[in-house]
Amino acid sequence: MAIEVSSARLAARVRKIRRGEGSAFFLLDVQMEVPSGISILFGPSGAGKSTLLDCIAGLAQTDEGRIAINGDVIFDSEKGLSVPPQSRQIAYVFQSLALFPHMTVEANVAYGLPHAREQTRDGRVSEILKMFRVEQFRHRKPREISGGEKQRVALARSLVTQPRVLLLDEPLTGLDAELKGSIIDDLRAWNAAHKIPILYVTHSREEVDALGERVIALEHGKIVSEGTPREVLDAPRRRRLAQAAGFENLLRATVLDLREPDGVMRVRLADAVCEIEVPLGHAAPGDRVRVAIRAGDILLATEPPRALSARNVLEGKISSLERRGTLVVARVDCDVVFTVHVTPGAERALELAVGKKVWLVLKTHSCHFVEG
Amino acid sequence: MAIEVSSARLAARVRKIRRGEGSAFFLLDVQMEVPSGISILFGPSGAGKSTLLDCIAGLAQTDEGRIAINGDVIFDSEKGLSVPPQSRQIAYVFQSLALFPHMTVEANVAYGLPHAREQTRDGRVSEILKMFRVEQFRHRKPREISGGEKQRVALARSLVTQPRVLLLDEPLTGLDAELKGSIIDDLRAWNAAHKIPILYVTHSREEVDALGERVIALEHGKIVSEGTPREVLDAPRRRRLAQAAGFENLLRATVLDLREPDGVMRVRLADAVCEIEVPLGHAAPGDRVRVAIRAGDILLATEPPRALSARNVLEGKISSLERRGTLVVARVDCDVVFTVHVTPGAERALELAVGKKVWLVLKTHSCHFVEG
Amino acid sequence: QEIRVAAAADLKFALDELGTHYEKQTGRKMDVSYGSSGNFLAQIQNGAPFDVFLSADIEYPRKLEAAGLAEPGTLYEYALGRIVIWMPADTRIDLAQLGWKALLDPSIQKIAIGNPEHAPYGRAAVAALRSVGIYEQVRAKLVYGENIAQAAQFVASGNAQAGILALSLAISPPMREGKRWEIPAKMHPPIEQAAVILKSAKDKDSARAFLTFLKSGEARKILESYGFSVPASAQTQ
Amino acid sequence: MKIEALLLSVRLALCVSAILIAIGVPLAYGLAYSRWRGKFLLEAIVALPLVLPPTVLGFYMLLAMGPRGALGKLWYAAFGHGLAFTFAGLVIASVLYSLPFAVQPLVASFETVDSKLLDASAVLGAGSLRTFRRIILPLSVPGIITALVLSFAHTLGEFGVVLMVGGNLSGVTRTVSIDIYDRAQSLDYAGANRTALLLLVISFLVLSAVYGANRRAGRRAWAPWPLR
Amino acid sequence: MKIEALLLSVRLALCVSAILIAIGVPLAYGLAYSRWRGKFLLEAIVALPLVLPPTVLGFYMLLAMGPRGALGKLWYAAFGHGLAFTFAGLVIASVLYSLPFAVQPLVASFETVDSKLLDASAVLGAGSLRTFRRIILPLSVPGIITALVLSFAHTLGEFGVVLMVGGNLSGVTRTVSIDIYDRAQSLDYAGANRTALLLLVISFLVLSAVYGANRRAGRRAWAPWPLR
Ligand SMILES: Nc1ncnc2c1ncn2[C@@H]1O[C@H](COP(=O)(O)OP(=O)(O)OP(=O)(O)O)[C@@H](O)[C@H]1O
Ligand SMILES: Nc1ncnc2c1ncn2[C@@H]1O[C@H](COP(=O)(O)OP(=O)(O)OP(=O)(O)O)[C@@H](O)[C@H]1O
Ligand SMILES: [Mg+2]
Ligand SMILES: [Mg+2]
Repeated sequence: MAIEVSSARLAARVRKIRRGEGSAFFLLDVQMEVPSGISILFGPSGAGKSTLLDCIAGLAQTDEGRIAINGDVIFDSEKGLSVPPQSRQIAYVFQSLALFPHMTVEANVAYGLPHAREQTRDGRVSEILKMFRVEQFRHRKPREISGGEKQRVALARSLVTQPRVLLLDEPLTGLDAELKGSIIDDLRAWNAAHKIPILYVTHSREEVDALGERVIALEHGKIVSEGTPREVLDAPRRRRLAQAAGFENLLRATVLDLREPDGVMRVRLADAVCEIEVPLGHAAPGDRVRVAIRAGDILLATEPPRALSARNVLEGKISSLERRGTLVVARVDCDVVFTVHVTPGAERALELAVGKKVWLVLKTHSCHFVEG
Repeated sequence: MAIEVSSARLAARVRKIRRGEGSAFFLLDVQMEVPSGISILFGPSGAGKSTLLDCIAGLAQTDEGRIAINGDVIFDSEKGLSVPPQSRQIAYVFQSLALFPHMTVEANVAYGLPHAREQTRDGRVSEILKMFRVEQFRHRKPREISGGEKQRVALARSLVTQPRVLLLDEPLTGLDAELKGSIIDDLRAWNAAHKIPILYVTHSREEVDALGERVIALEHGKIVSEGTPREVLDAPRRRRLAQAAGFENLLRATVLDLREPDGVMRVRLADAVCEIEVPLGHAAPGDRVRVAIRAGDILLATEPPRALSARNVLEGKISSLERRGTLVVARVDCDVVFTVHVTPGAERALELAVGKKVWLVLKTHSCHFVEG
Repeated sequence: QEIRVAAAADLKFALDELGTHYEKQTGRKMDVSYGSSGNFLAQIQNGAPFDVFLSADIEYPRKLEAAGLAEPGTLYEYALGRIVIWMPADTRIDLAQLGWKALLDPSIQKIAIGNPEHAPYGRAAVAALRSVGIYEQVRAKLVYGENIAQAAQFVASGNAQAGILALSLAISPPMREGKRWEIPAKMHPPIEQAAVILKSAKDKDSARAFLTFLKSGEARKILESYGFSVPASAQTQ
Repeated sequence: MKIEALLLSVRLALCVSAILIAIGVPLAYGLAYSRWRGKFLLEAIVALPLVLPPTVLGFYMLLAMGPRGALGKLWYAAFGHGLAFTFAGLVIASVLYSLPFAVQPLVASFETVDSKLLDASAVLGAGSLRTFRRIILPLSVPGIITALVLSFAHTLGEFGVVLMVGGNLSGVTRTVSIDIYDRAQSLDYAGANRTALLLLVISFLVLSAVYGANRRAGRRAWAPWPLR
Repeated sequence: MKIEALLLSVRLALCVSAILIAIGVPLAYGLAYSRWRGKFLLEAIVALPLVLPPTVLGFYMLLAMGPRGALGKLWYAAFGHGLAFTFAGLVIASVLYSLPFAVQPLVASFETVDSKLLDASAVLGAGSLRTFRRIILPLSVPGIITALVLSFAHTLGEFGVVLMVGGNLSGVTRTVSIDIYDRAQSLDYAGANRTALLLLVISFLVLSAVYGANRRAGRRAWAPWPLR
């Protein structure tokens, strides 16, 4: 199967086996196209995200496959071609950073600019150090700065070069909310200015929402889903992914009947009596399935709601209320226990309290049918 | 000033200067008491969190101060006493992990148990490896496992010992949501079972909410606030902290008048006409101050709200609506632009749209008066 | 016109004085390299830039002559080596009285000699021991120096209690204080020391001049005063 | 006789390497980790035996081992016989002579161990000794191999010091390098060649076994190795 | 004359150390990073000069450099004069003899550089040469110092090889170690002591300057250093 090679994109087909001790091994088998812009690589720990980036950068040997940037083939196992990492023009921020311990922050950042004229180089280095707010550490060694500061230096070091592809392996972990926000803004601006494919590994839903135009979901070394953040993360097809993406409600259900004209099917939740409508899926009456619903997608009312388009209304009692930062997490017992998020403002307005009778409103299209 | 030394707690007074290149230096000057249970150490990058932990563990030399665990003094600059790190019985998970590269995962974890009988040791190691879901990698070297796996091994390695104090420096960054959740549960259980002081560094509001009983906020090497998560993070007194804690609305305001009987003061926002009531603070009419309001604390109505206790109601127009994962971020222009979070369910129910006229309801006590 | 002389190490003291006289007499300079005669042989065979070779063992110059590396007819036996039994001054053994029997004294645990495999003085020492019939008795006590100077160091440092050394060393300033007993020349084959001018010599005139000087009565007197006897063949010249 | 000399040399080299590691490791540890500001002086002193010609060093050792030397008196008092011309004397002299070859690579290795790992070990309750045994030593294997190889090979080939304090006693102090030297001196070049060749072949086998094992183990055991 | 010999020795040691670093660094780089499975054989060969007694090695060098030796013929063809008994000959012989002391510590250091840093360098566009110059070399300074010190000091003290291929020609090949040796051989102990002491003092000064500078720089320049 040939990969269509278009311009300003990274096309990769990668197969790699990692052998551990004994018989255990890990197989990465991936085929993808990354257009310019930020693509999020999302997946649980050990899914193979770092391995994939290593293969693309040429740091891990790819067993089989083909990798091309803007139509320029940098790896082809059939032709025995493998451009060495230093010639791939791929910038890569490692999970482990790997700052050069013997060089100052400044020298670390200037490292990728050996050919620039001194003035240009100094200017660009200063600029990027300022952008990542580490200019006051420019004469320090990596050992003399904090963890978050190191992270910013590693980012600066990679972004100052003019790469054709940018690989970022969890670049913002360990930064505080404000710094994260400002660096995200800078990354967006950088992206808008450079228009190159950026593969961005993160586990943070927040970062996905703030940065991602596309999400590639990796699991056990395989791509399990690909698309916009909403498509991938809000409508997951696999249980593991549903958990990883933070679907607070993941309910067992039995299919009752399919209503094909309406594009819905009725399911009964767990062994309870409550029934809800969910979008039509590949299932037959009697099948046991799972339904994933985000806690934030559930509307909570203190009176039976009237004149609403929503068909799924469940009556229940609040069994617990817990403040979590900007959120209030309510558990509502409707035979099945639902987790519902409301804002503190709503909590007060609705005078929510444990034991209070409430109604849950679930829009059909917020209920996701999940395999397995 | 003597520190009261009570049992099952860590009492520390620490002063340390870190000199960088040139004249720049960093001063840590902290006095605190950490009871048993999880205390979150919260603060922006470079605040001195890791330095503080290094001093407590004895890895960085403390210039001046006194540190005691359960009344047992382990450091006292006046008496020239400094118990070496290996005798302090303090477990510490570094930000940089520092797994032993030449040992298997199993040997890394068993390292802290040299005196245990072989069987007990193997049992405990296996148990904790299972707890952190890394038992399948037990015979691998740190180089052969993923970033998140390494993190879990580092946690396991520290928790398997029987420390008197546990120091965790951002132990859960880089883990996916599900793993994070399950490890948080394990940490909570561990905490309940061990009842020792745990100092937990994180930037994640989520982790604070899920784990923290107490929060200590550090800024520029000094403790700026201390208390329950709500006290510290929801009512910050400093601008930097407000940003770090994720207050989306941080508004300039001018004090109009103080209404001491009601415990409130009226302020005018920025140069706009709108006026709101905020809790009384150390200010005089005419002072320029800042007011911090969480986006999730603002209630949004599509009709002028009636019969509400809230005194601050501002009329405005929706200028943008953006879906961010489980949230909808609305910007509402009331002369001053407010950021408001609503749930997707509410967005639908209220039929929010750009240009729609809305009313913002701010409870007085959600408005935080911020210094500087 | 400086001549380079390769000389056996045992000539050190004698040659220093010979050199001064030679330089005063002829106005020519000479530069001496001391070393092991075996090494010099190997070096000369490989092109070492020496003009004259003063060997501790006549075998070596003969080899050079046979190989055509020496000027024919210049081989000159300039001295015979003498050996002595030497003991530190503080020894309680009456060496002068006992002579070679002193070596059998029970307080003597080690006897230092040159390595008989390649050092001519060592060979002579073994021959002497054999000729008085005590070789087998003292054999286990023998320690070998790489050359005779090293054997001297063994005794001088007290690690060996007696040594069979070159007379030239035994009367040299550092060892003059010790007790010595001269082993009669008839107890060992002669230690024939010979000089030769090398084919590769740059300044053969100077080399010849030096050889001539070496044959002079003055030179012979100096050699004798440093513990060498001058062979009959030389005396007749 | 050749075999005897060879065996003696191997025995000597083994003893000396073992002792050098035993002395060199703690010494190098002190040099690498001591915070004493003047330790560079000690480092310089350790390297000093190198700058003296071996025979000269041997000569001074001979003096020290003699009845008027400190070492000799001590030894005589303890064992009732002198130290020179004995195997023990050879060992002591060779140890002193080869000390820098063992200590230098060890110090260099110890110093490159990541200090964060030492911190990690300490907070896990390990004292200096345990940290040293379990962390520093295994991570310094390349340096230890270097130290071992240099001291072993150097002792095999060393002859100046050995000649000086050994006295060339066959079976006791006549090592194979002295044997070769003697042959060369007595113009028995063929014999010298044969013995030298034998020594080279055996050394080559030993060294390549060490390096081969080191490589094979290294690839898997020590992380810092580049492995791509 | 003593000064002449001393200067000659220092000149020789400097030349040899410089050449050894120049040859040893690429050689060690190859040994450390080559993926050739048989490289342990090469490593063993590099260590071999060590196991021969210096005078014997010197003897073989003399043969090679002599008018009938391959090296000697080559040299003669190129320069019109022989190689033995010249300063150049000494340098070549000493380089060969001290090669293991330079290469071994270098290999050990190069091997302990964290491979992740090499990866980082590569993705920043640096080729092998730049990575080597900017990352591997500076992080291997302890090993380079070791290599330099060992080769410098060893060349100062070496006399077997030098004696053999140099022939003890004053001003050309009579180094200070040969001078000391000569004096000791002629029982001029006072002279030997004086010269040895002078050599020791000078070496001590040089070595402690190197180590001192190394320490002072090291504390700040190289991260792996333990600094507490
Ligand atoms: N060895 C050092 N020498 C000089 N300055 C240092 C050193 N280590 C840390 N610093 C400085 O001290 C300050 C506090 O560092 P610290 O590592 O304690 O921060 P932190 O709160 O842990 O930050 P982060 O969240 O980024 O890890 C930082 O500004 C840092 O640059
Ligand atoms: N050198 C190696 N040898 C053997 N197995 C390896 C090696 N490196 C990684 N693995 C395994 O391959 C799998 C994928 O690792 P990878 O580092 O790509 O995961 P990841 O998706 O980046 O995870 P994380 O989010 O935890 O960083 C893991 O199960 C890991 O244990
Ligand atoms: Mg990873
Ligand atoms: Mg930190």
